[in-house]
Amino acid sequence: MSVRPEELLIGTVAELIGRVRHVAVGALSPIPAAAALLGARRHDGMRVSILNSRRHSFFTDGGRELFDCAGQGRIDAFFLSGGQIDGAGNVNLVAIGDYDRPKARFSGSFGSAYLYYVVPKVILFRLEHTRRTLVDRVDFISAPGTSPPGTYRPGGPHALVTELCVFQFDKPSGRFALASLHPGVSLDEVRDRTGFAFATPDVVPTTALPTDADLALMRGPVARDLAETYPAFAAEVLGWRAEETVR
Amino acid sequence: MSVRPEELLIGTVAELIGRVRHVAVGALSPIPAAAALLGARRHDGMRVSILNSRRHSFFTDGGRELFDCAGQGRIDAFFLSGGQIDGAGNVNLVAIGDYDRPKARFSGSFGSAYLYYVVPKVILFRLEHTRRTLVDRVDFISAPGTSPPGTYRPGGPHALVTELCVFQFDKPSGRFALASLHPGVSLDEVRDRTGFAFATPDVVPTTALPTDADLALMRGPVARDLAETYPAFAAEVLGWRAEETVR
Amino acid sequence: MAFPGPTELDSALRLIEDGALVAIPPDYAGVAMAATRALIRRGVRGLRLVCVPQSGLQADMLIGAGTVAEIETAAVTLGEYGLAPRFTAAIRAGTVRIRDATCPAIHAGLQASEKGAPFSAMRGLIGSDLLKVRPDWRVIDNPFGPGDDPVALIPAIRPDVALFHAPMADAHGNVWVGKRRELVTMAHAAADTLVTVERLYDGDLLADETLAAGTLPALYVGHIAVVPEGTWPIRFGTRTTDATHMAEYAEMAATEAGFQRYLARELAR
Amino acid sequence: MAFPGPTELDSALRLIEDGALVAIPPDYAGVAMAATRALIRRGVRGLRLVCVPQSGLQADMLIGAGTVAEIETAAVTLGEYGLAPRFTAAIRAGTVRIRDATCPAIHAGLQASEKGAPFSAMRGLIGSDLLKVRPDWRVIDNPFGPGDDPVALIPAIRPDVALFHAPMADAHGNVWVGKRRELVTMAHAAADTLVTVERLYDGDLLADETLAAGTLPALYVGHIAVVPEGTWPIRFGTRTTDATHMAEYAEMAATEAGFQRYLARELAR
Repeated sequence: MSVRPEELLIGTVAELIGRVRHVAVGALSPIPAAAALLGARRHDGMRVSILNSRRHSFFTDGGRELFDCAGQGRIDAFFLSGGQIDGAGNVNLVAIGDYDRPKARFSGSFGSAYLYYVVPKVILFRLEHTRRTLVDRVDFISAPGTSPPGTYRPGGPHALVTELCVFQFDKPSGRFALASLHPGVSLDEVRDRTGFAFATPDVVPTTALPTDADLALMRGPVARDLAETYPAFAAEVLGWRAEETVR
Repeated sequence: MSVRPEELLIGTVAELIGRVRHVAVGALSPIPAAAALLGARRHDGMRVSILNSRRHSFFTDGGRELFDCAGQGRIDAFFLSGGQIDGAGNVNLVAIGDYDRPKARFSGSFGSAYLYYVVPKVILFRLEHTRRTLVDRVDFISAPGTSPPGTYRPGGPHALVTELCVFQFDKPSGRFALASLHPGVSLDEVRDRTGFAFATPDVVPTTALPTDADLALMRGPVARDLAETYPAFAAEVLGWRAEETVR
Repeated sequence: MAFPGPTELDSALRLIEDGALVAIPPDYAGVAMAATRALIRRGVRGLRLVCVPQSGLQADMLIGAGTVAEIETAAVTLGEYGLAPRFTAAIRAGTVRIRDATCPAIHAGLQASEKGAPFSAMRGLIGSDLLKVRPDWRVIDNPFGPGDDPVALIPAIRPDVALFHAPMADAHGNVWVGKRRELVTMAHAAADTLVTVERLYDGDLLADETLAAGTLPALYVGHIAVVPEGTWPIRFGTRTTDATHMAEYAEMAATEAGFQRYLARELAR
Repeated sequence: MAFPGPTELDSALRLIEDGALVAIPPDYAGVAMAATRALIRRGVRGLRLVCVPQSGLQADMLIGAGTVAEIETAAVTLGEYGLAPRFTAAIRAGTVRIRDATCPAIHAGLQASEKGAPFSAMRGLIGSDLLKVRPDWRVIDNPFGPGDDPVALIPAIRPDVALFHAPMADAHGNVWVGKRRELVTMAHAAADTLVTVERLYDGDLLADETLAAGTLPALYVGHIAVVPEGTWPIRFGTRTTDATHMAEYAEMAATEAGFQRYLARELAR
């Protein structure tokens, strides 16, 4: 089967999530949501919370419950993005330039300054792979990649997924290291378009394509589950058509 | 009309509550509950919360809401009792004698160590007026009558009502002062049966009997309202009979 | 993990091991009395109770039966049936450790745990002897004040298990608790939760917006057992307390021997 | 005081004075957009917004209309319609003070106010630049830890008014919010609350145990106005966001002049 770039990413992110009890996905994240739903199809009993979904949301205690739930250690994986992300895993969701008179202003830190600390596997997902987004040092730290010893920090970055490659976060060094290049992407291109220095294995693997079984899941039950929250994505990317529903 | 002792107390407590926005009443308190309901009949718009009542409870946020509500400044009057109460307004709901090996153990402090601090008018209600209950100094301070300057303390004791008399709490001296003797009670009797020293006015008033209008309210609509939570008290003391309900 | 479906009571109760820190609700919020009798029958030992924020017959029976090592509570009382006899006897004899609290401190400690916070700040308490007997509570100067403004800090309370009774649960493990939100906080704060319910709801409690408002999601619920009238003799919903039974309990439990007769009879039911 | 019954929207909005600290909910929880347009029409000034914990069109419009002096928020965004143009322009121009927060800090600040506590403790935050731009937040060494365990303290947030839209209210002033519990916390934390509702419920919301579970009691509610479709163009319940309108807003509001044309048109409706 031919694989769309989004399908490659969904499969990759599902691998990064792995087998966990509970993965939560924030708003405006169709690929992470699809990856989480794929994970749930592969791993029996895995729970997926998709914010703003009516069918895939288990929360009944208002907006705080996601954060409380994470603070209780009941969320194993979550996704963050960033206007800027640097090689030390610092995330900037606030502004570029001087904070008081920014050159560019983003939406704000959302829950990053908490969830990045308490969720064990935070996967950074930022498709745009440029020196504008992946920088040597973020202008504002919404949430830091690492914390000094003694700081309460059960959580933190696990990986960074872009349109070009996958970085794994290396805890001992506190830096991202290249883990795989997406098919057709060269190491030079990644070096060229990345604003931070990163370690590279001697032989850089190619990001694995999803298996046929995974593709079938994505285009079938996963697309159907996803369509509730992301109907356009499910239809246009995964080819989901509601009338085919049989279940 | 002849007035029962309980009716005298209900009228007295209603006077002490006065016109407030919101009075709350804890469990096992038929006389304070009746007094609060009487107040609501006299003062339009006054709100009464009776714990464990289904009709007179406005809370929907679990057991903490009473305390949160009080902490927000939304409860103006509340009632406390005590295994021991002393002349400085200290309340003991825990134990008599040494805490570690008590001679007597009471139920526990309930919410006193919070509500006594934050509810402006706390009325202590303890019918048993003896040197065993009204002591010079409590053995354990569940909640103190006063706090040092600087301590956050918008609330505190307003009065102490017993089977014999009413004490008003005098804030400047931080002590109870005799306010009135119930009809037929002598000052000597109160002195004799009180374990703490207290100031006495030159002429001690007699606790006012409820007016006929108040008695009619007590025996009519107040008894009916009360019957939901305290059916036996409403029937035996206030003569309420359900079949008379007309409304 | 996926909710395995309702189980037998005795099987569900395996969640509560010897020495467990167990949160239990007040009489008005759904006391799992059938589960309590089953626990005693099983011979559980060394329980540490957290009453949210107080208890009655349940704590008194568990103490009388020798299953309790420690109790944190704002009060234990039989209410209109008098003081809790086995509780007061145990405290006087020193056979059970007491952690005297006040209602909002227990709520605050559970809410800290619910939020994954190390402690909650709480007004009141300053000058109370509770601070003397609770060295685990702290007082700091309010860092937001002008100085000399003492405020108490209550550490997070993280029960091993929350145990209560609720009107209904569905096959997915969601539990409807209505406006009894202390049960939600207990479950959020606890590592795991065991619920007995009156009945099963045929459907998904989260799928109905009206029911969802009063539903504790399955995410927090480890085990559910269907036990109709599971709070007896304590009231529940429109069912009133069994007054005759409570008066009899108060009388029998006034002495150790009387309590043992009561217990033998009740466990044999 | 007794609830005076539902009132006209403009009359209810008197509750919000110039300079008021106003708490508003996120797009998924019932945004009082009709009230927002009426407020702008009235010419309110100097509002200080607390977004619980974020906002979208509502904050962007209020800012664009010049009604806002300050905003505390975890984010302002139009979501799939892009960045919030008037918000970002105002921050870049420095015409609105921003108090950058993170979602759980706003919840924690409101919950402190709800409890009458001076502050809430919160994990996370250590090492975030948010601490640099929020000198009103403090870091202390956890008094319950072994030392060298920094923990952030968030001061209580006490809004003057909480403003939101809900499905229904009854004649007593009780408001059904369902599982949108942030609305309950907002109302508890605020000095007063103004609610627009889709419709009136014929009966007492607290008298029905199922509805009571999702009901904010009248005790906390100062004014209610019946405004069907009061969140338009933002989604509510099963009603979806008006995508055409939102796309148009994003386009027009990209420039100051375009926003003013949009505003003039909408206020004239």
